[in-house]
Amino acid sequence: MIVGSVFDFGTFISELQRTYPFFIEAGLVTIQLTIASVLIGTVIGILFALLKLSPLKIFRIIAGTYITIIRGTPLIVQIFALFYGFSQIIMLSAFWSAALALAVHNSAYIAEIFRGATQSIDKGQTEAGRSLGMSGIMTMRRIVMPQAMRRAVPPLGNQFIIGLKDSSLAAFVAVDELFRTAQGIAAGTLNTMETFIIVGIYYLLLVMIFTVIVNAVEQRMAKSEK
Amino acid sequence: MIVGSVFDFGTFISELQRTYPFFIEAGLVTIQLTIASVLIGTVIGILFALLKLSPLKIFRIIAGTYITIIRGTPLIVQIFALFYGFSQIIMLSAFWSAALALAVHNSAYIAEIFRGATQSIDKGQTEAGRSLGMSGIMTMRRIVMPQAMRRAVPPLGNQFIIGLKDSSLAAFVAVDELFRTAQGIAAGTLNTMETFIIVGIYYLLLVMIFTVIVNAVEQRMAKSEK
Amino acid sequence: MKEMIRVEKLNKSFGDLHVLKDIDLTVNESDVLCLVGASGSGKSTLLRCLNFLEIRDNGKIIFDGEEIDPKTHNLNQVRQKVGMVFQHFNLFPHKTVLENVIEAPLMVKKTNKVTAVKEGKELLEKVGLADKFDVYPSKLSGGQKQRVAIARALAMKPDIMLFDEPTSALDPELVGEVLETMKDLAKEGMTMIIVTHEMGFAKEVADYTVYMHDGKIVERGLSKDLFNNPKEERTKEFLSKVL
Amino acid sequence: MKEMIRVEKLNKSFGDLHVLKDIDLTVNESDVLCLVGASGSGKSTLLRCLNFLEIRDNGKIIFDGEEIDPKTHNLNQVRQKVGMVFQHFNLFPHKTVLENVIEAPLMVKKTNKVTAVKEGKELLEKVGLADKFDVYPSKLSGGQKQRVAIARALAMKPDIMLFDEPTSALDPELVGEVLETMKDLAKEGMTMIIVTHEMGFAKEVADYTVYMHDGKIVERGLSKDLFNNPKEERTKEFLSKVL
Amino acid sequence: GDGNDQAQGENSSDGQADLTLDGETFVYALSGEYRPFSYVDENGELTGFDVDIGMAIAEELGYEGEPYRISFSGIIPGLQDERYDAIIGSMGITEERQETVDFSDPYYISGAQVYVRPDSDIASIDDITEDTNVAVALATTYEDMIADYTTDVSTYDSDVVALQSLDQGRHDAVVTDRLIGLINIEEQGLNLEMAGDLIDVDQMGIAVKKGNEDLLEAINEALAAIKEDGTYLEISEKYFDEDISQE
Ligand SMILES: Nc1ncnc2c1ncn2[C@@H]1O[C@H](COP(=O)(O)OP(=O)(O)OP(=O)(O)O)[C@@H](O)[C@H]1O
Ligand SMILES: Nc1ncnc2c1ncn2[C@@H]1O[C@H](COP(=O)(O)OP(=O)(O)OP(=O)(O)O)[C@@H](O)[C@H]1O
Ligand SMILES: [Mg+2]
Ligand SMILES: [Mg+2]
Repeated sequence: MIVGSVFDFGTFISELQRTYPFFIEAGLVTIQLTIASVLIGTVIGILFALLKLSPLKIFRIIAGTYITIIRGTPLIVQIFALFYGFSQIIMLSAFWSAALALAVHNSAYIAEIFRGATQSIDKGQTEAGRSLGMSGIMTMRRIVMPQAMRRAVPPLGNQFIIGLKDSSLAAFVAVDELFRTAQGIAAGTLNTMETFIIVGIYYLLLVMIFTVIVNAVEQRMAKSEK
Repeated sequence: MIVGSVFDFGTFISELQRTYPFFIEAGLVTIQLTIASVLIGTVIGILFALLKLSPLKIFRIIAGTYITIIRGTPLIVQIFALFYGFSQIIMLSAFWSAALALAVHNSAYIAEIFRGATQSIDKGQTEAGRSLGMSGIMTMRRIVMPQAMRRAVPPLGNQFIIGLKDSSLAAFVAVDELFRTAQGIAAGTLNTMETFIIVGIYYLLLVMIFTVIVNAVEQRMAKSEK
Repeated sequence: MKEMIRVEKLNKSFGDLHVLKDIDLTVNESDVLCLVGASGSGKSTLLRCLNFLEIRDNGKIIFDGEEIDPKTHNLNQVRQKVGMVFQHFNLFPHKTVLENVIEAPLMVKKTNKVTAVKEGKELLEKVGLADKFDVYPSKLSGGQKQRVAIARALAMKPDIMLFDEPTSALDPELVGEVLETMKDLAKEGMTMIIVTHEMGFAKEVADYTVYMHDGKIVERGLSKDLFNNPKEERTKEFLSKVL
Repeated sequence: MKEMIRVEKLNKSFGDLHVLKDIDLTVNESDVLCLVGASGSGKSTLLRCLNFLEIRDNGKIIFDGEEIDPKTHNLNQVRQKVGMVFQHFNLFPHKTVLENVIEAPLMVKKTNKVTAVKEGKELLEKVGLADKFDVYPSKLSGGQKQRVAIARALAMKPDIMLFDEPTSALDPELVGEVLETMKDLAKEGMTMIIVTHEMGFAKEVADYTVYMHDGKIVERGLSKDLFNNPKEERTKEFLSKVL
Repeated sequence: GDGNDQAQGENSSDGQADLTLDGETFVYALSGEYRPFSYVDENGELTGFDVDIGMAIAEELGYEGEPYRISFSGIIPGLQDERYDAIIGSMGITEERQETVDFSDPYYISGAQVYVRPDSDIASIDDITEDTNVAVALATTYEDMIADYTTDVSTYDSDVVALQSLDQGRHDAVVTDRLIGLINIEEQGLNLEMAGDLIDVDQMGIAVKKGNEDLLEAINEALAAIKEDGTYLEISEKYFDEDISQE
């Protein structure tokens, strides 16, 4: 008799019913983790985008190196390295360690989103600002940035969805989010396939919900864009 | 005193020297895994791209569903579900289970690359082919596809780099690639930070090497493009 | 005078937009017919219906005496007999000039390669591009591209050639060479339907000219009559703007 | 007759490309000066050097009697006195028409909001856009956009206005309204330097016209003299092409 | 001697069914992240008590021994999938697990132990309350055990990390295997100590796929044989300076 890892539809249904309270709880952790990491990642990302756009070469080199390193190494390596690294600097819970690691990861991609959005704003906008006597920083803050922010919204929404999926790797540093919960259930019941398919469904649901939200935000912005 | 997870530069250097034979071996596994998964992913991806472009609605729905599911769930879930799922159909080694899971993951993105590339070919090309009496399939095969393939090269190169980083998750299903080797060394020596930074360097190196190769291929194609 | 193509009560809509309205048209062998009319009047759509790039809603298309029904006829075979030249050339950029020309004979007609190459070269020589066989389209001027496109269509030995504004994407100094090529074709007795804004050319080369407006054929006649003595008020108005 | 701006031996290169060569130029208060010349002759670059959007390589720019050195002067203050109008308007798309106009007074001059709004509205009324205060630029026609851009520049109460082909991005039917606005400005005594291809306007409105060729000033004179009796061969040639 | 000959006889050419999946090697799974039971040494070799026991048993069975490193959370599913013959991965024998795998006789005995920092108020398991944050390794028996005391549980992939995190102040206590705790505290110089006695006795068994009685029987015989001929004691003393087959 083969037990456990053959996919069995009956088991799938009964497990779906039995496990949903655990997954709902874990789903909330996943959502919190995603929101925290994308928000913090946005703050760090904007910082590095500004460095990358800075007239000072040394700043550009620093930002470029940071972005290259983060985008050139796997997320799981970053999570493990930072999880053990952060604890040296500041005592954080597993949740916040993972959130920060994910935030760092997101920040490199978000930095590129903002840099791209900023550079996509027509040079004439800067020239118009400067020709009115506005300083470089004022032009950036009042003229270029507000336009760049709007342009960054669609790719940021996409990054949010990516961040949601990436948060599954926090499972490996003891954050009880969706995937870790699935691992625990799978190891306990041996309904491996069923459990991973169930957790996949939860992720898919979350991705779809957030896709709808992201699209709604985009459409609203597109409307308010005069 | 905290031992182990504090970053120590001396340890870092000595570990770098001591562990390189293990990492070189593991790096080869990572490369094999990446190449295998991207190649297989390309084959599956082209198949689904063709389904998505098919005039038959049922094919488009199948392909759309596949792509949505794969792109809407985390890679790690796919790896776990398929690691324990494939074994029901055919017992594959850990390497090939992981390679197939990664291939499936890549395939959804590659399908979108090919679909996008194909749809970016001017409709006039199809009309010219049809107006010469070529059948729809012949036009696709002789006129549209060859052009789409060229256009797909840059995003495919990018997907290769992503696949390289993603292959790190095969560590969790018993493939002795770079990250798993790092995990083993970290657990054995407790030089956690140092080990993960070292493995990060290896990934970064591989990413850079492949980026150079990908760029060279692109430039060569751009040149041969008449 | 053999009838080449006849259209009866042809109608075509895109969604709610009724683009062609009860079109009747006959073209005899060796006729050169120009289609003129304002933008959006349906000229391209009519042309595209004739080689079934668009499928008519209703009405008849009778080709060489046989009514073509898209449901029962193999349209690929019909299209072999109807050459088409597009405004934007639509050359295959990944193939050389010669490869562009021999592609369809090789693939569709299964002509053997030696024959296809020989005939392809002859055609390219005829349109004045003997020195460009192995060049890729991106290296050609617009006028050269369009001449390759004409050679490519001729390579299938069509019974009739359709031209949709073949010169309107060209720089003015390159228009002449393409019109010249078309004139030669006309002289050789090729049956041609040409959508064009080149009224001078229409007047000179076309046996008949058809004026379309808003999806209908307003007036049809010998070119010299239509241009010099338009009967309809609308035609007069149109001609007064474009001449 | 007070001197407003004087340029002495101004040179500017982009890399190896020597774009402005020893330019000497004086513009007095209330002068209207048109800059004409072929594309690439350096007209825009000269204009942009005058408000330091480009920094000259060497030579002097003397503004209101004071030589401006980009190293020691606060260029932001200099630019407040030099209004600029661009070919492509460069309105701020995320701000309403009125917000576009009051942005710089509020932010740069720290004018209080009530005053800025009042003055902004007056300016917009002056350029004929009294009904567009709260509209976003994307809702305006090109001519309206350019008039907003003029009002925006005027809001800083500049001593001199620079126009870089202000009408060449406009549909022909919209050119007139912008030229009219500029004419009004000229009548009010605004000092203006205008790069334009509208020779009729230059002839009519400009006190002086400068013809540039290949980075040099070839000829400068009263507009009526330059247009009617050009002295230099090059100028004649240019005028024969464009008039 | 005796068992060895018999096993070799069985898997040679006399037509009897092979005990192992491929008939040549005895593949046994372990996490490789559970020092000193299984870990990667400085030469990159997988080593540890479990590894050596597995090798000794393989030899008794007359097969080539081959350890298979896989994350502990996926170790039972992998057995189910027949990726290896057995688990020799310091797996405690529990009723829950017995529903999914079959266990051999215990091959060593340890027990759950509470570890705390020296300044802690926790003196034994009874001091653990709802407010106590306890760290354990994922999919271990400790996870369930501690659930009766607190729901504020943090789980790690390995005990080593749990102990490190405790030392760093992330948690209030760690529940782990007593042997593991002691060895890690010493090797890493962690400032931690035991709180109270063994909470329970853990019997570690070798797991085989449910229903694989032939292999189970052979493993039990082999285990008895290596205990008898001193191989077991040698391995035990190599890692622990004592015999860990008894409580
Ligand atoms: N595929 C299509 N879908 C929807 N509408 C179409 C399509 N093709 C053409 N139309 C519409 O049909 C009408 C006639 O178009 P058609 O291209 O035949 O005009 P035309 O006479 O060729 O004009 P032009 O001189 O601009 O080429 C136009 O209103 C056009 O927008
Ligand atoms: N930022 C720049 N970098 C490099 N070259 C430039 C730059 N700006 C202008 N140039 C070059 O300087 C030369 C003069 O340009 P400029 O724009 O001043 O000419 P112009 O007289 O305004 O022409 P147009 O009538 O086309 O606007 C041109 O060759 C142009 O390509
Ligand atoms: Mg048309
Ligand atoms: Mg210019």
